[in-house]
Order: sequence, then structure tokens, then C-alpha cells
Amino acid sequence: MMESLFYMAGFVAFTATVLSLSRTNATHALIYLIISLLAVAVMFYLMGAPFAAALEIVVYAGAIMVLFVFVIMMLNLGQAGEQRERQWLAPRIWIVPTLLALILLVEMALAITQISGTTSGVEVTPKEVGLTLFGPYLLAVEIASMLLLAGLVGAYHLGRRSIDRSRQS
Amino acid sequence: MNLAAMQGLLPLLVLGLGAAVLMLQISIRRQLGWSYAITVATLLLGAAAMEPAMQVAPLQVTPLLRVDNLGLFFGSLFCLSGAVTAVISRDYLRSREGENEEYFLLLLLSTLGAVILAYSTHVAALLLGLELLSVALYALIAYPERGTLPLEAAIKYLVLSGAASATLLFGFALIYAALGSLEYAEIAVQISAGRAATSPALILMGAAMVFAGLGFKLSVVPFHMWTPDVYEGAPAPISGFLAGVSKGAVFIAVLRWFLESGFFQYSSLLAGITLLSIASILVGNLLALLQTNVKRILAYSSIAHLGYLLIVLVAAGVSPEPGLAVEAGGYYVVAYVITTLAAFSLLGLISRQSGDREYDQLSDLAGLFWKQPGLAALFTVALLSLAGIPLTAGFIGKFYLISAGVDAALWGLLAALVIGSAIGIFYYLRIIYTMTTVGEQANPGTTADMLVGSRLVVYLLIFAMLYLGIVPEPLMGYLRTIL
Amino acid sequence: MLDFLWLIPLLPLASAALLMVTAGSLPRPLIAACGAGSVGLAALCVLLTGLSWAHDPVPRQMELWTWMQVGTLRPTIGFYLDGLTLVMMSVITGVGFLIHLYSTEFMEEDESLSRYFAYMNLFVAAMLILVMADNLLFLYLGWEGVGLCSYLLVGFWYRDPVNGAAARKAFVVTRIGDTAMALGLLLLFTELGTLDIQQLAELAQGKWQPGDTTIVLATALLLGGAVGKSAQLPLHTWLPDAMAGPTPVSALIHAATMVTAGVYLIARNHELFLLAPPTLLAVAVLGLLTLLLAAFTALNQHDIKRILAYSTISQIGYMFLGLGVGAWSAGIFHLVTHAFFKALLFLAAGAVIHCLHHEHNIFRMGGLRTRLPVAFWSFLIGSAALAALPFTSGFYSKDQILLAAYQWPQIGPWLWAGGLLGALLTAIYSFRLVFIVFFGEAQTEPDRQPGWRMALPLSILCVASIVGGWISLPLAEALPATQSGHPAAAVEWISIAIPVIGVSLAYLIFLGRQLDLSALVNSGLGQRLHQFWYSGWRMDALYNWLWVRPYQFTARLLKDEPVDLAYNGVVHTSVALHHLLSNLQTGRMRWYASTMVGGLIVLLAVLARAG
Amino acid sequence: MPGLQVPLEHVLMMAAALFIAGLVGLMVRRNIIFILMSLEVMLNASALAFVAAGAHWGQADGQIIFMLILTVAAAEVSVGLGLVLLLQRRFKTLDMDNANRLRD
Repeated sequence: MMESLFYMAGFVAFTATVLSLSRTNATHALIYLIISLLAVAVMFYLMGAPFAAALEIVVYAGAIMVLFVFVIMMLNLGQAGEQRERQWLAPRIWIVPTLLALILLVEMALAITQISGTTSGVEVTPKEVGLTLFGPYLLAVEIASMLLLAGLVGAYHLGRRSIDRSRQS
Repeated sequence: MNLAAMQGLLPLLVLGLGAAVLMLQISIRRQLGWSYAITVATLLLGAAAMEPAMQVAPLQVTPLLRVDNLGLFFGSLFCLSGAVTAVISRDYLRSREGENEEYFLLLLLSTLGAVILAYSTHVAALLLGLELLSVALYALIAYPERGTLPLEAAIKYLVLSGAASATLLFGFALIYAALGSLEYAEIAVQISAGRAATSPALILMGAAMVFAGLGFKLSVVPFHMWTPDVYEGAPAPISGFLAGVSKGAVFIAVLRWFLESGFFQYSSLLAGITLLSIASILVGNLLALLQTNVKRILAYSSIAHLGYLLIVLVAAGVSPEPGLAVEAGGYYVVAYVITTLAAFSLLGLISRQSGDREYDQLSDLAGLFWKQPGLAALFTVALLSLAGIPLTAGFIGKFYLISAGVDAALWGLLAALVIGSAIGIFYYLRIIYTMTTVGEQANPGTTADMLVGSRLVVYLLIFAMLYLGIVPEPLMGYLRTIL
Repeated sequence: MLDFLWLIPLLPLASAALLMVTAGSLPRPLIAACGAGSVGLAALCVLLTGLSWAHDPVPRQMELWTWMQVGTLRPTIGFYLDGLTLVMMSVITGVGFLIHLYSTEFMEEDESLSRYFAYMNLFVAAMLILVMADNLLFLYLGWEGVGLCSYLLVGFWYRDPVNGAAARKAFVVTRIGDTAMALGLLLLFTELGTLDIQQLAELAQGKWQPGDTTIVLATALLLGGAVGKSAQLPLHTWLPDAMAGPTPVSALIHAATMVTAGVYLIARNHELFLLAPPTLLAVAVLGLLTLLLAAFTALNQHDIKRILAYSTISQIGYMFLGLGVGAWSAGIFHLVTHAFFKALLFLAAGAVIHCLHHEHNIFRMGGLRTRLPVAFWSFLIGSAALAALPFTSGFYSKDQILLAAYQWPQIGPWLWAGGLLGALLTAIYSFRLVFIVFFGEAQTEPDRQPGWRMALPLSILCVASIVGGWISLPLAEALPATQSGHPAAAVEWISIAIPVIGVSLAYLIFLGRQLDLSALVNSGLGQRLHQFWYSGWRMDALYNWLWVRPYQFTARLLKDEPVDLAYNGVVHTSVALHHLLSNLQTGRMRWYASTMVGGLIVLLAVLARAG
Repeated sequence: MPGLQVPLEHVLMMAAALFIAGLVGLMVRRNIIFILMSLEVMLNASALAFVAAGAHWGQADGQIIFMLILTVAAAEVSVGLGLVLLLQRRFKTLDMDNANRLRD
């Protein structure tokens, strides 16, 4: 039962991703992507990583995707755009890259199938994660704060300009 | 975190603190002069902090970072390079309007990323250092307010670099799945314990994906396509930082990864690197051959130079005594970083009053020798060093590399190096020749208005390139003791 | 002071760097002070070095600095100090300083004063490196350095294409010798694994018997370099043309120092040459032939500087002769005295030229004895030394060489006789010069007199040209002793008599007119001989016919021919590949991403071989 | 609640499939928004692989790397979306094929 749930989640995740990336409407695509992320969160949970599952939903699906939504709203992409997107997705455009990617997938599959063993079935609790995070990984947290600062300052600088301009015009 | 660890991490602490102070300063009162001063002071202090940190080296601080001479030396090299970039940027930004304080904050954060890379002994540190370096650079590349080229360059870099990071991470995930460790030294232990024997292909594929991701940052063929576009679009000082510091830091991180995690024993990985090296040398030099945009020439030349540098990895893997190869790599990185900074500094400095566009066409350099002899001298020395002409740092670096290659009997790679260098001389000398002609085009005619800092940096860079070429032994001896 | 040996070449080098960087923006007196002062300081340092060396005259090797250490390769930069080095250093800085001082007046009005002194100082630095180097590679650096400076200074007045051509000729001809020398160095290095001069000598003695082919070949190649630099047969043709440079340059480079570098090279490596008797024989024979050939040529020239140039070639021939017959110290002794009197002659000639509106033709001079007394006395003393009249410095040194030649087994007496003939000719042509220029009727009026900065060096050199023969050089340790033994008194007397006879002949022919040779000269044979000797035995024409023409012919033949095709092929392939690759840089991000994926696929495929 | 025991290779294959899907998106799409989404998918696939590997070894490290990837994704996307806004303003399009002035 649980196993089938896991594989189902995997199937949903993959399908939703493919659908998401082949949409012409950005909002639709985003919703598929969120579904995919939720499915991945289910997989996390089932593999015994509840904390990661929660973060996947809260941060990924919740925060990052909202950023996308926000930008899409700001840009106000119309119908004409959708028409053009459809033309861009003609088979002659995607067939060669997809073949290329499939070759890569086969190569990866050949290697991945070598590994045996299963996930341990032991739950790694949020407490354990927290202890490890603020133990050996303490410096990672500090550096991550710097990383977020860089992202923040960069986004501020770039975003401010576009907003200033739009006000002027 | 005890006191010794704090002392060892002093360079990082100084940089982090400096970034915090700078941020506060910007939020209290915007003033470019102050931001500039804080940045340069922080970077110089960060470089100087190597001294106290060395007293506790070698010291492993959490599994993530190791304070040792290698990391400290290159960390301070990157700090100094960051300071050089800041000084050149100050001149470069003078004619460019807008709020430029964040520029220095981002530069500081980016340098911090580079220093972390030099210390990294763990996947998490590698990932964070790499991303801190890159994320700050995305914004820096797109920093100029006008023109579309910086924007295009930044998007290209962001997307492709993100893809490269994802590839790298996937590779590490596979290695983690096979070996159960993220720490380099631990990985080496697991490999030698035979855990790798159960799934060698998985590990190799992981390693290949990691190398592809890092190869992107090093702009190694075939992951090189972005390089000329991004260098051309970015502001010249940032291109220099990207080509010098970013590549140097990633190379040091790669070197650490290779040295400590025991991946040298996979001969097929070395074969793959050999292939990439030869391709980079030939493709890089050929692409530069008839190029007329100086930034693109330098971009292609940097591709070729990283190809030369990869010889180090192969030599260190093949040779039973990797010491010589590692020394050669260390020396080459120093020479390459300094020379690259010098070359791009010139482009930044002649474009200091150019308004929106940059003087990066070959024809823009015509007659530079007669108009701004000091800058022309800087560029000439840099180009000669890139070409590997004797009495410059580049010559010694290449010579070192060749002896490492000979030592490991890598004749194919050496042949590529010789062919590549021969092609290289053509286009480097072409630039020098152009500078001596009398140009008819409008040309950066401004002289004598450079800031004192820029002048100082120009002299220092010329001195460094010549000193390392004429008196290379002190640095060689130093590298011998620390590597 | 011995610890500060590095200061000696550094002083002129630093001055050269300063003058180059400032590129004439300094005030002119400062340029002159810098140029001459640095060499003067260097001379002072040499003096101090000599004094402290005198206390403890042991040859020593000083390693200054290891250039780099890559694996087992460890090229070092170091100096070797012994009597020979000290003598050479003294000549270079001492005579060099006098010539620099002289130049400050001679070149006073030249617009490129800074460039001039920069080159001159650079030359002095390179020459010092040449004689101080402890290994042949470092020596070779100085060797090439002086060649470069010679090129730059011969073509100093580059606006006249003739000067440029002369500079090029000097460069190309000496390059032929340099190439041979480089080959010799490579041969020695591959055979012995070092280029350190002292180690070479030791290792060579252990490895080879006298006359072994390898060492003969190696020394012959070194001799090639020496022959080129010292303008000996068959590579002597560049030196007369090199007179295109300013006269002080001719005095310093093409008379006193650089051209004797070949002599120094052979003396410095005498252990090697002693292992190769055939090469030594070649040295002696080449020296003799050169000295005779140049003497005959000098007899027929009418350009004052060309006469001196041929006399230089001839005198270096004597030095080679001395080295060849084992009179090592005598060869170096002659080098020193020659430096004095030839510098004196050139500087005096320079004074004449300077005061006579750049007149070079001796037949348009005359009667200058009273009009330019300083130049006259200088010239007289210099010519006396050159002709080896008794009690002048040239006499002692030349006498030693000739005596050693006489005692050389087998062909020794022949060499001696040839040398004597040369001495006779030397006396004739040098006093021909004196009599024509300074006696007789005045043709051109001087428009000025040399000032003190010209007169002082001339006076000092006058003294040196006379007393230079009395000093004893500290060469006993550095060079093997000459075989002693006293030849018959007659031999001595003949050596003394020959120059006197020569001077008398010159007097009779050119001044007293008692001996009228016009019939002989104007006869058909005489004319042809005159022309033949005037053109320097038609060597230039010969070389032109032998080398230049065939080379040009071949070059024309190959201009668009198969060999080029290969090179062009490489170029075309590179360009085609460039365009191919360049077209891939489309600027489209999707394409870039695809190439990355393609690269990843290939990389994985390569790695999969092991999996 | 105890976790599930699934074969590691299945999870890794799933991650690889997601990764490849993202890669295809990167190679095919011209709209910058979709390209950024592809990037997110690729990063998320790597995160999945890490969490799976962490679960395999029963360690917390996998989840921690996942959190770091999350941070990285957030930083990249925030800067990336800032660039998207500028792109729209300057080029009047989101088509990346239009932004190819930088080329040989």
C-alpha cells in the first residue's frame, strides 16, 4: 500500500513535470510544477524525511513558486504570447534535444542500476536534522546566510531598476 | 568553535564582518567613497589575516573547511585580486551613473565565496562557496544601468551556471549514494576500503557529472560556449574577476577534491580530463585566432589556459610523485590570476570614461602606445605573459607545467600545449602590434586622470608579472613548502 | 666588497633602465651625468673589488641566486671571480668610463642623447655579465646582449638607411657565429650535463683525451662564435661597416671590448681548448691569416675609421695567434694594451672628425699637427703603440706573442715570420695615417677644439698606452703559463727592428717622398692590387656571390613553392577551423545548453569504458 | 512513523528522469520563465537524489544538503527573476533567442 503510494507519487511527479515544461501558458505550467513538487514532498515523507517534506512544501512550493507567480502577474503575459509559444514547441524543435537527453538518461540508467540496496526505512527526525545542522554543519548555515544576502542584494538592485523605470514611463 | 578555530577562520570572519559593516553603511548613508574604502580595507585585511591563521594551520574546522597553507595562501591571493578588481572598478564606475554602492558589497561577497572554495573539504562547503561566488556575480555582470549586453550576459551565465550546479549536485548525490559520505577525506577512506568496488560505474558517472559542472565554471571545452559572451557583456573589471578569481578558486577547489578524495586512481577519469584538456587548448586558441573583440580574445585565451592547467590534474594522477605537478599547478594559478587581472584591468581602465560602451574592440587599442604608454606597457607585459614569453610569470608557469608533463610522460598533452602556444603567440602579438600602430579611429584619448589607486595597481601588476618571471624561485620555494 | 659584486653590472643596468623609462624627459646634463656616472661608479667598484681581491687572490665562485628549481633542473645565476675576470672588468669599466666621459661632449648636440646613453650603459652591463658569468648559459646571455647593443648602436643614426644596413649586416654575420656557439653549448651540455665553466673543465678532462672528436667539434663550434664576435676570418666583414655608428661606440664596442669577447671566450675555456689541439692550431692559423689580410687592406683605405677598423681586426688576429700558440697571458695582455691604444686612436679620430665637420677621408685632412695638438699627440702615441715601437705598451704585448709563436713547435717559425710581416705592415699603415692626417698641407680647417671632457680621457689613455706595458696582470692563477725559454738574441732584435723599419718606410713614402711608389701604384698590376685590397680582398663580393645571391635565388624559387605550401596549409587549416568553431558561437543559449549536454554524453561515454 | 523501504535505484532513476526532463526544458524552451522553471526542476531532482541517498544511509546529511539546495535555488531564482523583469523591459520580449547580440 505504502509502496504503491510511493510509486504513484513518483509517477505524478514526473508527469506533472513533463506537463509543466511543455505548457504554453506560464500559469498552468506553474501549477503543474507545484503539483510535481508536492508529489516529491510525498516521496520525501515516505522515505523517512518528514522535515525535508515539510520544507519542500513550505519553501519550494510555497515561497519560490510564489515568486514565479508574482513575476508572471507583473509581466502580464497575454494570448499572443501563448500563440507564439505553441509555434516554438513544434516537434522539429524538441526532437533532437529530447533524443540527446534520452541518450544521457540511458547512460545514467546503466550506472544507476548497478547500485543495490534500499532506503533504510529509518526515519531521520527533524530533531536529528537540527542537531546535525547546528553541529557539524554550523558553518554551512553561516555561509548560507551570506548566500541569501547576495541573492537579496542582487535581486534588490536589479528589481529596483525595473520598478523605477516603469514608474517613470 | 574554539579560539583556535576562530583564529584559523579569521580571513573568513574579516570578510563576513566587512560585508555586514558595508551593508550597514549603505543602509545608513549612501556614499560611494566610504563603500569603496570599506571594501578595499576589508579585502586587504582579509589577505593579511592569513598570517595569524597560519599559526594554527593545519586545522580542520568542522568537516566543512580546512585551514591549511594551501587554502590560506590562495585565499589571500583571491582577496588581493578582489582588492585589485575593486580599485579598477572605482575608476571604471566614475563615468557610470547610478547607485554603485551595492557593487562593492557584491564584490566582497563574491570574494568570500572564492575564499571558501579554497578552504573547502566537503561537498556542502564546495556548493555554498561556488554559489556565493556565482550568485553575487550574476548581479555584478548585470550591474550597469544602461545597455542590453550586460543583461544578456547575466541571464546566460545564470541559467547555464545553474544547470551546471545542478549537474554537479546530481553527481555528488550519486557518489553519496554509493559511498555514504560527503567529506572528501571520508570519501577517500571509503574508496580505499573497497566500498567503491560494488558500483564503480556509479562513482565514475558521479565524478564525471561533478567534473562537468566544475568544468563549466572553468570553461573547459565543451562546456565553454558561454565564456566569450559573458566576458564581453560584463563590465570589464568583473570579466577580469570572473576569468581570474572565479576560475582560480574553482581550480583550487578541483585540485583539493582530486587530491583528497582519491579520485586519481580512476584512469578513465584521467583519460576524460586529457580529452577535455586537449580540446580546450586547441579550440580555445583557434577561436581566438581572428577574433577582433579583445574581451572575446581574452575569453578564448582563458579557455586555452585552463586547458593547460588541466595537464596538472592528469600529471598529478599519472605520476607516482604528484608533488611537482601540484607545485606547477599552484604556480600556474598564481601567474594566470595575476596576468588575467592585469589584462582586464587595462580594458577597465581605458573604458573609464567611455560612457555606455566599452573600448573592447581591437581597433580601439590602435595607437595606445603613444597615447597612454603606461597602460600599453601593462597590457604588453600581460600579453607576453599569457603567450609565455621568457622573463614573464607566464613563461615560468608554462615551463613548470611542461616539466611536470615531461615528468609524467604526457606527450600528447604536451604536443597540444606546444601547438596551442604557437597559435597563441600569433594573436597575442597581433594585439601588441595594433597598439603600436597609429590609429585613425576615435580612441581613448584621456590620459593622466587615473586615480592614484589605479596607478598603483598598474605598477604593482607590472612588477608582479615581471618579478615572478625573473625571480620565480621564492614563490616556487614557498609553494614547495606548503603543497 | 666581494659581496657586492652584483652591484657592478647592476649600476649601468639600472641607469640604462632609468634612461629608457624616462625616454629623454630628463634634463640633458642629468642624462649625461647618469650615463657616465653609473659607469664611473662601476669602475670605482671594480677598483675596490681589485683591492680586496689583492689581499686574498683566490678564484671564487659566487652563486647569486637560483633562477628556479623545477624538478632536477636548477639554473643558477652566479659570478666567477679570478684574475682574468678582474682584468676584463677593469678594462670594460675603466676604458668604458673614459669613453662615456668623452661621449658627454662628443654627443652633446645629438637629439637622442638619452637613447645613446641608455644603449651604452646597457652594453656595459651586458659586457660585464659576459665576463663575470660563472656558466656558459649566463655568459651567452651577456654575449647576445652585447650583440643587441652593438646592433642598436651601429644603427644609432637610423634615419640614414646605410647605417641601418650596416647594423643589420653586423647582426646577421655575428649571428652565424652565435648559432655555432649555441650548438657548441648544447653539445657540451648533452655530453657533460652542465654549463658551469669550472665544472666543464673538470669533467672534460676526465672524459676526453686530447684530440677526441667530440671535444674538437665542441671547441670548434665555440671558436665559430668567437670568430663571429671578434671579426676574424671568415666572419670579419661586418666590422668595417659597423663604423657607421658614432665614433665613441666604435671605440668602446668595436675596438676595446666587445670584439675581444671571442678572445676572452677562448681564454676562459682554455682547459677545453687544450684538449683539442687541432682547434688551437686553427685558432693560430686563422689569427695569422686575419692579421695579414686586414693589414694589407688597412694599407689601402682612405676612411680614417675604416683604417682603424681593419687595424682592429688585425690586432685581434694577433691575440688569436697568441692564444693559438699557447701564449694565453700574452693574448690577454695584448687585449688590454690594445684596448688602451685602440680606444685612444678611435677617440682621437673622433676628435678629428668632430672638429672637422664630420670629415672621414684622410686625404682631405692634413697639417692638423698644429691645429689640433691634442688629437695629434694622442694619435702619435696611439700609433706608436699600435706599431709596437719599443717602450710602448703594444711593443711588450706583441713581442710576447711573437716570441711564443717562434717557440711553437713545427710551424712556429712560419707563424712568427707571418706575424713579423704583419707588424711591418702595421707600422707602415699606422704611420701612413699619422703622416697624411697631421703633416703636410692643411686641407680643411677645424672649426673648434676639443673641450676638457674629450681631452682628459685622451690624456689618460695616452699615459695608459705607454705605461700599460709595464703593469703585470694577475693572470698567473687563471691561465696556464707560456712555455718559457729564451730564443736567440737575433730574434729579439728583429722584433724590435721591424716596427722601426716600418715607420721609416712610411716616412720615406708618405712624408719625405724619397721613395716614390707612384709608378708602381699606377701600373696596371698595382692598380688592380690596390682595388683588390681596398675592397678588403673582395670578401664582401665573394660572400655576396657565394651566399647572398644563392640564398635570394632559393628564396625566390621557394616563394610560392612546396615548402610554403605546407606552412600555408597549416595557416589555412587553422583559419578554416577558426571559422568553423566561430560559427558555433551563435549566441543562443539553447544551443549552448545542448552542447553542454553533448559534452556530458561524450564524457560519460569515455568514462564508461572502465565501468 | 518508520520510513518506507524502496530500492535505491528506483528513486535515483526517478531523480534522473526528473533531471533529464529539466534538461530537455532547458534545451527546448525559448521563454525565459520556462527556462528558469527547468532549472528549478533540475535542482529539485538533485535534491531528491540527495534525500534518497541520505535515507539509504540513514543519515541526516542528505536532508541538510537538500536544505542548502533550497537556499541556492531561492537565491538563484530571486536574482533570475530580477533579470527577467529587466529583460522584459529592455527587449520587450521573454524570448531568449532574441537575446543573442553577444556572439562571434
